[in-house]
Amino acid sequence: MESEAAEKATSLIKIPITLEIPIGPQHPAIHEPVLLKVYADGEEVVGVDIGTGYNHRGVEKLLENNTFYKDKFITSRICGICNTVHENCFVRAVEYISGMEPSARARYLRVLVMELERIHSHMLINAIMAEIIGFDTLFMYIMRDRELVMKAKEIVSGGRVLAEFHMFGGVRRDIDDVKKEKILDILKKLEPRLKYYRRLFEEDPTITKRLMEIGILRPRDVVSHGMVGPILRGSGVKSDVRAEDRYDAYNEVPFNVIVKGEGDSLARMLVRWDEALESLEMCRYILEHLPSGSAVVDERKLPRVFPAGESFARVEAPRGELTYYIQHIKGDKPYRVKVRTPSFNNIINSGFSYLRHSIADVPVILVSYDPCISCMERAIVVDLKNGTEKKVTFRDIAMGKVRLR
Amino acid sequence: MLEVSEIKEIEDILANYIVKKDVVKPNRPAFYIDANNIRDVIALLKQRLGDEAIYISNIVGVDKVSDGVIEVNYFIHLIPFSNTIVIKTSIPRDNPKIPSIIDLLPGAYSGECETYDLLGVEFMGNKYLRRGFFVPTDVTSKNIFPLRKDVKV
Amino acid sequence: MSIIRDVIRNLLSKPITIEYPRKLTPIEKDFRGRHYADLKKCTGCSLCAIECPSNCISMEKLPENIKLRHNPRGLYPNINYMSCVFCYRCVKVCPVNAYITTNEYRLSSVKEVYSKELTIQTVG
Amino acid sequence: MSKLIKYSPWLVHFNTGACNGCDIEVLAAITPLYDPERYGVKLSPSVRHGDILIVTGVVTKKAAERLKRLYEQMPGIKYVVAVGACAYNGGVFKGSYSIAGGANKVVPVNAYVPGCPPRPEEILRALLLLLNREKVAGGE
Repeated sequence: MESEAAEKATSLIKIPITLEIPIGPQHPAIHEPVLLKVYADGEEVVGVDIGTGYNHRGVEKLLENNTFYKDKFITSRICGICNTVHENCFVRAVEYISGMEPSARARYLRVLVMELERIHSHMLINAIMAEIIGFDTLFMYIMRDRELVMKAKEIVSGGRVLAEFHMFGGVRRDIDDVKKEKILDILKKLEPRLKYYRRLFEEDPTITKRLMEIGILRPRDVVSHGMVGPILRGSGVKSDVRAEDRYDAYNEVPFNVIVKGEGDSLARMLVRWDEALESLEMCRYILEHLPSGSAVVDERKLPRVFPAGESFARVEAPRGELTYYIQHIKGDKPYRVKVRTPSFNNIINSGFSYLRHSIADVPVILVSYDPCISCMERAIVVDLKNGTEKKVTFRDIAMGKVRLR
Repeated sequence: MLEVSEIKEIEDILANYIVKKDVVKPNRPAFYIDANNIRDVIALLKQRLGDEAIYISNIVGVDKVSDGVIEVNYFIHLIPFSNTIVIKTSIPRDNPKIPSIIDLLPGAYSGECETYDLLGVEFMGNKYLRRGFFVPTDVTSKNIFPLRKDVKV
Repeated sequence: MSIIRDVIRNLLSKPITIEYPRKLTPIEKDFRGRHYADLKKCTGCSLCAIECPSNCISMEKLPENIKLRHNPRGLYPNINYMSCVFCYRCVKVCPVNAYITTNEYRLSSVKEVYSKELTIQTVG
Repeated sequence: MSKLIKYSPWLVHFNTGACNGCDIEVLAAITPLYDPERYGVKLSPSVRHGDILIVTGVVTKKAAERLKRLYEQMPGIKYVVAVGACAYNGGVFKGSYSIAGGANKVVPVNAYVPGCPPRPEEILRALLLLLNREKVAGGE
């Protein structure tokens, strides 16, 4: 967006292909291949170009060449952290076309799996934010408590990360009372930890000093740039797909939409903690009010060919609004499937929000958008005036140890 | 969901542009409009509903080989009505050009660049269009748009 | 309110590390692990090979010394576990429920691992 | 595995276009719950100190030459572990125009970890298998 800003920039930071969060030598790193070119004038960011394409697997062409049943397994592998949400959106888009109706119990179980995933996705990004600002111990604690949610997901769906839980017209597995008890006491163990982390994020000076007033977004900018999810709700715009579309069991399960007005990075992270607590309450409500009946659908009797039609399904992913558009003419292969993930809007259109911040804040703002193709590790600082290149770790930038001039 | 009164309100906002009305499942109102007054429709929506009320959720290009046309659908989410309306336009397939709405809604940057890179739809007025936004170089070097139906990739 | 109290409590408590290879971690018994075809039921209809999203099931001829009445074509599915995504589509779509599922997940190796021997053992 | 790095192999992790399901499992494998540091296994701060290259994801064409360059930047004794079904031969994304189809088409791979995504314990066990440090219970 700001390539014309290059003239008055004094130094250009080129962040190379392997973007890893600098979680220190002994920590893991989520490497997502995205390239961020930050044009900086001294300490102040003047322009940002976002280079994409390294993660492009040609999914949409692949979805057109495979049957609906194989597509369901491809769509759930578009993003590993929010795979049940991709599955749900694709399966509902096909259900709108074919007119299939899942049973009440299946609709409750779908919401249960999606809310468990929302908790572990929000915990993951808060752990990475704590890591970005150098708070390693908090990262380790959050990751340890996240293992509880992974165990709950394994109990419900048989897979830790990839749940394979949805199928057209229902779900693929059911839970009995033994599993229900196991998950309920996992949630009982998890609740105090989530409340503790939420209070910590609000009061701990090391966190609030780095996150408050950083990356403030006015509601008008957020909406005009098409940013969705916790970023929208962190800037005071009340828009949550679960409350708008009321799909699956969201019209029966009570929940409230979390909105915060400050619009800075801290508000976005607190919206995520509140949503995780809200999801925990929803999971508990679902487990106690699970309707009886058959939820599992017999995949041998499902039709292979669906009637022609066009459908647009929306779902609230942990990172924002995820939409699937399917156009189907004939046969068992869709004619066109368009997947628009929340990070597609949040990251690629977010070039405007880094301006007038210091370079040390660019990583904090980027991680506050919960980028699914995220995070950068090493930056090459190019001093445009005398053309010297300096290798500096992103963590040093984030800690402000980089003196550019 | 979108009540009838709200659909009525949107319809009379866009009254003189709508060519045909349709519904995209499950309940999204769809309006066919002529391709080159997309900008007036977006400007009208922004002006009547306010800046903080609409965001562009999705731009979908569909390559209709049989009737020689590329269909460009704009999915615009209206926050006050809490539903998404679909604005459908179609442009000729051999020379796909459509005015860009990037200055009205900067959120369209990612959608337009991707549609250009994957389908070859030229958005006039968007100076950030480039090949290789997503597609690997050996496909762009053969000057192929991968999502075209008649292309062997 | 800061994290110090929590840190001190954790310093004094036992480490949470599970000494993995010596002590095994608890696995759910219906965790989606290794699965293989049971030749006593499999009729060789190769529906699982068609339906597999990652095309990692190849139908292979039965060895000569095994003749099965209910498997006229003499084919059985051989799963390449390296390429398998463990989605259990084959288990769910098999018309005769011929798949045995376990929660065994220790399959890493230097070369491909197939389900051939396990399937042959069910009859041989 | 050579004696030099048997007792403290450092990992370099490169995501060549994955759905980051395997990445968060590699992440979980390195947190203290499974604690690979008991065997000296930890993440190396830079490629130059790395001994084991963990490749996750379907190797997209654009990321393929980066993987090649990353492999050449590593010091002499190096091993490659391909984690997940995608790194073996593309998993469910076989046949897409933008993938190179598996890590072994770009770099020589020493060990494969099947699963989508493999469990964190399995990734740890694969490293121990490569290190042949442990009478690893179960599996070959």
